[in-house]
Amino acid sequence: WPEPLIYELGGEGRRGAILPYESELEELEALIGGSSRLLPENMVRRELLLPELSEVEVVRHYTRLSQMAYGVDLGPVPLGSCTMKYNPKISEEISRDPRVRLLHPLQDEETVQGILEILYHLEKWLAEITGMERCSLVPPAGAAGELAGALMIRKYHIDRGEQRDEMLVPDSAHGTNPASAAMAGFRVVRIPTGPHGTVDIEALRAALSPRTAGLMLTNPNTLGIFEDKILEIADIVHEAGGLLYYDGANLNAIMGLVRPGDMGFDIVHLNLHKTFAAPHGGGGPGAGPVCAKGELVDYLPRPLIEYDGRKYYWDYRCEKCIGRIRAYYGNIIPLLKAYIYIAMMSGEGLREAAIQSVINTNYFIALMRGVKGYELPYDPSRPRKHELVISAKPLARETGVTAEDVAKALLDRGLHAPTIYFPLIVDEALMIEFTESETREYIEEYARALREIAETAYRDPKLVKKAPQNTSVKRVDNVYANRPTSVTPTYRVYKRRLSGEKLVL
Amino acid sequence: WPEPLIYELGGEGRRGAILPYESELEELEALIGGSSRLLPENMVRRELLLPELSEVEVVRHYTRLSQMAYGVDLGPVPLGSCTMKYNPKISEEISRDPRVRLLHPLQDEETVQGILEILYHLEKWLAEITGMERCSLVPPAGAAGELAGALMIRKYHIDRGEQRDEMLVPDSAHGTNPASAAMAGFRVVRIPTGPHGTVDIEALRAALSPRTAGLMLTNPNTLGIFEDKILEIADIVHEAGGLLYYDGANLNAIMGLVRPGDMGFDIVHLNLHKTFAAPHGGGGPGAGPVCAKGELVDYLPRPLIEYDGRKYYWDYRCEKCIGRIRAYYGNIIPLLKAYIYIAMMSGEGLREAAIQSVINTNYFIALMRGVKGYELPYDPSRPRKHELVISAKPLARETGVTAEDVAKALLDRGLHAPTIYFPLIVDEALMIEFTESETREYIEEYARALREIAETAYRDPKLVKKAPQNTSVKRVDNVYANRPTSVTPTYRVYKRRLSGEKLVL
Amino acid sequence: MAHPWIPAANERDRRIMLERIGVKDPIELYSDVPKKLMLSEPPRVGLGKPLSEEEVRTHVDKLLARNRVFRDPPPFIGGTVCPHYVPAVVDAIISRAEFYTAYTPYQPEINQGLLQALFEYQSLMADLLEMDVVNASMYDMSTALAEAILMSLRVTHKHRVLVPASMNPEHYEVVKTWVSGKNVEIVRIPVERETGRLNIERLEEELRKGDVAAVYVENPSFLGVIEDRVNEINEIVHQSGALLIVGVDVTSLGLMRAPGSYGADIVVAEGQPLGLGLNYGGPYLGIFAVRWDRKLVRQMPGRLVGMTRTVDGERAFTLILQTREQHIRREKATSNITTNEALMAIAAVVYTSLLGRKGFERLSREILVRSNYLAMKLRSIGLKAPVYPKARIYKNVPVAFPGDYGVVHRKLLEKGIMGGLQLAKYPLISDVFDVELSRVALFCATEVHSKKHIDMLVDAIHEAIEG
Amino acid sequence: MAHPWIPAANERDRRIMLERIGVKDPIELYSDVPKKLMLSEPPRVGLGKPLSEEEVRTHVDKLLARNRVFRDPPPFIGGTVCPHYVPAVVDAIISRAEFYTAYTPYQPEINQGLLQALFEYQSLMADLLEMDVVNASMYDMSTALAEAILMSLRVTHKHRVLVPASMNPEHYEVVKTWVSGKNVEIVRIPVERETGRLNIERLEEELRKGDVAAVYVENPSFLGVIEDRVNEINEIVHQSGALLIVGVDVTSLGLMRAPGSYGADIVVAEGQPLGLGLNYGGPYLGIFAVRWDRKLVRQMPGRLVGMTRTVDGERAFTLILQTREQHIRREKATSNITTNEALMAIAAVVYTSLLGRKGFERLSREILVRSNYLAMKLRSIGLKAPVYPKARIYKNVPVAFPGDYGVVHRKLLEKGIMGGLQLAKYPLISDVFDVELSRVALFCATEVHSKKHIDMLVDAIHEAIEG
Repeated sequence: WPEPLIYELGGEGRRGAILPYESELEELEALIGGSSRLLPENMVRRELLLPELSEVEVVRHYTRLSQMAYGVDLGPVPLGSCTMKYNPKISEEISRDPRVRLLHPLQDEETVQGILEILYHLEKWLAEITGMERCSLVPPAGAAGELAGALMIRKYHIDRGEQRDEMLVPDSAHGTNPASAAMAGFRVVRIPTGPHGTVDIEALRAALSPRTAGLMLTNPNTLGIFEDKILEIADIVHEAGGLLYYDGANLNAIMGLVRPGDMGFDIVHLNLHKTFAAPHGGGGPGAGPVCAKGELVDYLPRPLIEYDGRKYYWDYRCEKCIGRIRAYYGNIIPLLKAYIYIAMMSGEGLREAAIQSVINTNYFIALMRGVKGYELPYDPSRPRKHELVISAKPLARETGVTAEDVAKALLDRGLHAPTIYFPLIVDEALMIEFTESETREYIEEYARALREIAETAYRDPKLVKKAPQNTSVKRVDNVYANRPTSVTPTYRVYKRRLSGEKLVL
Repeated sequence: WPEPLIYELGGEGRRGAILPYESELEELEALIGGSSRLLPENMVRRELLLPELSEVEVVRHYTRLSQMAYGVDLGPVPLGSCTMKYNPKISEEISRDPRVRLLHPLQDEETVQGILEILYHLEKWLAEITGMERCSLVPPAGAAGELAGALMIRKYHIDRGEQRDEMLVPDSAHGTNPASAAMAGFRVVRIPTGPHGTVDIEALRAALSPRTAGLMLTNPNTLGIFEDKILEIADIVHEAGGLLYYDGANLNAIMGLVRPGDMGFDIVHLNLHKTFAAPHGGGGPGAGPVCAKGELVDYLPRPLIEYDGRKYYWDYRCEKCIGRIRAYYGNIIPLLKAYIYIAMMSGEGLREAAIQSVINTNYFIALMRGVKGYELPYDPSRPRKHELVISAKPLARETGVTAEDVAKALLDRGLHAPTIYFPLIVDEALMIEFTESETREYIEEYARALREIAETAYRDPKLVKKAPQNTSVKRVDNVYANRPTSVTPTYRVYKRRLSGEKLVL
Repeated sequence: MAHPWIPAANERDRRIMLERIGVKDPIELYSDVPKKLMLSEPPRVGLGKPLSEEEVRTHVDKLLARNRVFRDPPPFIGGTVCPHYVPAVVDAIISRAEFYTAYTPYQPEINQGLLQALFEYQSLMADLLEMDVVNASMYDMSTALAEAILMSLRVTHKHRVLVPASMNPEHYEVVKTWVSGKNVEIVRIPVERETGRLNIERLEEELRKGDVAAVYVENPSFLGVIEDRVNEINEIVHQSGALLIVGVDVTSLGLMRAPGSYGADIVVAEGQPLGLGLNYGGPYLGIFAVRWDRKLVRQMPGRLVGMTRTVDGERAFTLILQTREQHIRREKATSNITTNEALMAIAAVVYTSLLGRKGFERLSREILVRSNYLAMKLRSIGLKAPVYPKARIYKNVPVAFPGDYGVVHRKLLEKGIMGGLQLAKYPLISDVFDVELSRVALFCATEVHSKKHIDMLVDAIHEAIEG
Repeated sequence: MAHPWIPAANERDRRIMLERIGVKDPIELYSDVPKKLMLSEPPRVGLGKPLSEEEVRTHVDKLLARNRVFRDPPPFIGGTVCPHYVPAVVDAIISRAEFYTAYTPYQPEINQGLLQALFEYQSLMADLLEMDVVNASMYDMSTALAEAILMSLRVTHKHRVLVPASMNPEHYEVVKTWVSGKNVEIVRIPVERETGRLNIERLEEELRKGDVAAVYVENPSFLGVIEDRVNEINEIVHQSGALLIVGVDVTSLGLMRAPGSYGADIVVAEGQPLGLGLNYGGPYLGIFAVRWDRKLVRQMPGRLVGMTRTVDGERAFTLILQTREQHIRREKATSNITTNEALMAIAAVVYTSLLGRKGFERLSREILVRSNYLAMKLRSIGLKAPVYPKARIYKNVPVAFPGDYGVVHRKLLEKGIMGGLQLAKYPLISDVFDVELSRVALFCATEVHSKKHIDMLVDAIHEAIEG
């Protein structure tokens, strides 16, 4: 049953909520001598176009919409680079506590010692896991942590009187890396991937110059391959006067086993909504703490959480720091969930999770060996870590069935599609990350499905191209969605078009 | 996607929960000198057949099963006599409070004054709404309240030295009435319904005798008709030495407007999970307080909640009381939800809800007037109250399409079926109760659907008989389900049959 | 008007609807109600005016602040209901709106999920108990037992029921009430003073008197005593033609033999330990099982979900054997129960699935060891724990104090410890101990009582006694 | 091994999987990691050992007991974030597992529900703001504003941005940080000492200097002042060729003109009041809207959901204009944002749907009246409230005290009242008042502050000052 838009529900005069003390309003208005003069005449609103629904109707509408969404609690979401692991229910339960929810960010610190203590320990743990000295918990998402990191690098060089405006980024990197570097004012220099799926060291050497500010890297990289020359890379970059930035998106494969700090990284950001089991929320909120060591600690965004032996407090002192990256202290709820996760896992648990995520990846690779239509680019014999990227290039070449078609065909079998067409360096890429949360049976089913889809493609490619057929809606028309004459970002635009306006973007 | 049974999931060696202090066990075993001698040898279990799943798998399984269930939050459930109104989310939120959830029933009373105060006021309110003096909150469901009421009547007569072993029950009554009376040791005497859909007073008079213990009645009755001769009925029964018992199932139509106590009833039970918006839970838990006035107060099951001006406490004193109807104090969580509901509605709100439920019923009747295939038995011009019963007898006679077929065809349109084949006095009965929670649009849609189903039936009855086609499963085979050779109440029985045993019930 | 929970209570909808109905004022729809019955104003209920959500939050918050929660350590109050671990997943699942806002699944086609969950509940309980048939829930153990006894009367047409004197006195009172409309005598069988087990000689004696519909035994008992002569009991009870009703602590079944293995005809249990929480007494869950026997199943109370198939032959679930129930059989029904504890049954099946085989074994072991550790510690400070010197105990420890336990209890409370159950509450059972009831308390230790908690309790008791 | 969250971490699964992979020890899968990088033991994080659920519950419970919640009365801390009513329905919906455990809906075919909810969020915000395009969320208002300013630089290729001196100092700092990689000057425009409104003469002066990418105005301002010269501002800003960025308090829009009606090119707002709760600072929600203008929309940061159709012509929803985003455009992207605040956007749309037209109007009126009542009461005890004598205020009241407000604040705290925001925290804005900053505090009164709460506050302040 298709669900109407909220605008198509309800009816004039209905209400879904009563405000707390409505019955007092008349009395208060009388006490202040009427409310009409409180608003300047020319600021009075004439029309408000909002739907009118009862509570019952609102609950049903959004409950039904929720049933038309898909998350980890319904089944696996093996999107490469996204680390969609299970979100423990205990974290949801605890983080609903009014003693967190009802705290105002600007309450006196003596009244929030409990949450501050949690944040204090969380910072210590994240520093320990990454091999860094300090972390700022403020960035509300990985990209914000990256921006903070890039700005730290920028300011570090400026403070040293150096003009370094080039940021090196491998061609396999997440799009956020170049985007963040650009937002921080850097020119982005792309470093190619070598034949083994790792950074091409010669190309890296060639790119280095006195203008090099640093290198942004994720390790294991987006191919799921560990940059085995990382120590050499760190040396080269440091020698050239650059800094090393670690994108924490892929930490899940190595947490508890290897530390970015030990590899030579100066700055690290983490995605607590990936690696540390805070839920992704259909897109957010996340939490993207940024950590640093050595001189870079001074550059971390403020405030930092401190303890003076008696009480916990926010330290706003900022001599070299880049300033503030978001108001207040970041996304507290995901931070609390990460605290709970680490407390329940402890060091051994994190290590166990990492190892299982790697076993899951390599088990899948073993099952896919020799399946016609797919290939594992870059050194297929080398173990992958948290994820892998297979290419449907042979399939596309031989049957015309593309990675996108394969993705839609997976949906048809009730399986979530992998990340597709990323990283850009692999043609017809299918980027798959099971995480440690998935069962052996599921990995087997996924491999079987991919094999069967390929078999069907070789037999009858059109059949595959028609997918999905079993999903709640058929394949969505992306061209129509983005065409300047039909692009519809809000109902307001839709209504304006309906009323005859020609709206072209 | 059909969902496997829990037994078909998981795998050997998996676990979905860690108990609180597992790491201590070895130490404790050592301290008590080993645990092997703690259990008598012949009591040691040899085999435990439980599935083994991770937390992730359990969450997904039951989340998916929940999506295959249907409740008021997805859409209306207009089951007659069930009063499936909206369950406010605020009640769910508040009743999750650990200061309720973590209370042991046998904690010292001084440590539970908060919840006792809530229960104290709830009792007062329920007494006021019903026009009774006192209520026992203990019965965990309406039927338990009924049993308590029937036992009270029984004991009352015995204490007076009278031998009264006959309980009068109208033929339109809920099945629980005769069942409860029988459990309390009464012989049930059926009173027929007169031509206006109310108790046949002459038949009632004829049934009364020195053996009459009482009359169990619901008003408005299951036809949705108010027993307008109720005062006369009460007089007659009382004069004959009987008592009047009020089944609260249908209170929704009159709460805040008319009180059973004023009608002459001596005992009342309520269904808080119907009338007072506690959720039905897919079958339970409910709460079925039983209230009484006059001499009957002494017979209420114990304990009662009391206040001595300083503290709240449970009063277990029992001189004439029937004893205890359930361990502890009943189902506290639904009781708390009823408290919240009444506090938020107050007297005016209850009245408003009652009136709207009656408007909804009569609006539907107005829409159904003249629709071919259905008729409104018993005085169609008379207003109905919380519910109505229409008969599909003309349809069945003329097309062969029965009330059950109509019900399944409604499911096919995404509409929940009404209660069917009840009350027994109406052929091809469709018993519909919208409650005040439903919208005008929905009532119109329901009427339209019934009309269209009838139209289809007159055109092509087979089409209707094939329904449902759009539900998650097709029509269920009830004969197979109940056949002695195939009836399967547990997986254990299924496995035993699989292994070759001939299990016949 | 315009209430969030009453969509059509607004001017426009009202007008349209009343016009169609053909009345001006909705009160006309009450014209058949005798005038004198109509209240002139709304009843004075609630708190003086309708509260908004925020107001009711603040109001209830203030009230609940007057409750005192014992969390660290949890209460040591023993008996049928003890504090147990509630996995967060259980609440997450039973908070799914599709489950908790559903009605009894009379329409199987749109409620397969609910039906399957209940079928799985029945099935897992059946495997735990080694019984073939489990119903979809009773209110709690007390009423499940009452129904079991009523059922035994229907099946055997006899009039005496034997129960252990040591049973939960609240359950005993409930049973007495429920059978009070029937011609039946409930006879309490004493327990052995040395072992706390049922006195088998006295049992046989009562059986010899005849007319026994059922014998009820508990294992472990309300007082925590493990009954090991189950084979003997099975034999003598069935020789007499009575039914054997076993009340079991489900948490023990990870290590202890299931009642199905020693001849139980009916099993009842309290489902509260299976992830339901304490809830100040409810909702709980009455587990009710019977042997695979036509007569027993047909006389069983309560709803049953069965596995069947659709007209297309696909697996499906539906309510079965409904002809036993009151909405069809009316006064001939096996029980009046309709609303049951379905949501709690779902909680129990989620809990049991989470633990699984290994977790359930572990649960039993944790409780066995912790309660025996508690007993040992209490003995080490000179108390009689358990009161029955040769008893083997599980979960509960009945303890004899040198003086009035009430005094000790209050001292514990001052230290933030909720101590044992003061058995003085229940004069009925003064005959199961040689010591005065005021000196006896029932303590429990479960998987939520850490060593630290237990040591803390025993130290505090020691201090209270010495001090 | 056998961890609830790691299904295959058990002997059997491990064995099967490792055999197939062809390794004995899973550590072999790390053979490409330089030996010296491998930690010899797990990091020392957490609490000494893995905690069970029950242990972590008890542990966190103890910690949270050290927080102090102000509920009755709620905090009076003013500014961008104030306490507001959170309907229970909002939490019920965003606790739906399908929503909160979903990823960004890149696969529209299986996530129509999530996409439609986000489209509805965009649409309701568009109607509230009278702007045509709203994105699917930014982190919060501070970063939304920073992105708006970065966007204005991209669109205009100019280098100066004018902001009100009275803006939230935390937002100002965030903006400074975010633009620090760009060649841009942020100029603070003073406010009038009589009215608290933007000093238009100074604004014109700065505009005349040229190279202005954007002018940012707030309405009502951080300090609660209603800006009524919006038409003049619209005119002079656009005459200069700069973009007009408006920061708005969404709660005011039930009564106050929408920024789309006075020429805003970009609107930013804090979504926190829309049912999100306080959360000690986050998660919140950055609302971000632009006019229907190709250049603006193409340069807009963040994700957009659009209404479209399936290949069969049915209505459907999907992510649109993704070519602006970093996963496609990389360093040319309009922003680096990927993870946003989708779940908070759903909270906001549920909240706004619940209130609806009438409720939203009511919300604005409640806040307008209550904050003006608070101001009146404060004046009645001799305080300057608001500091700007001719200001018209909404929600926030900047108040000047005769002495150091900090002293008053501590006295309020002793009485269980969380008073106003001590502006002494923010030396930056000492230039917006004539009085010393230490004497000024910002109070708010919203729909959750009852008359009793406000009276209680004012009485307590009175006592603190007098006493």
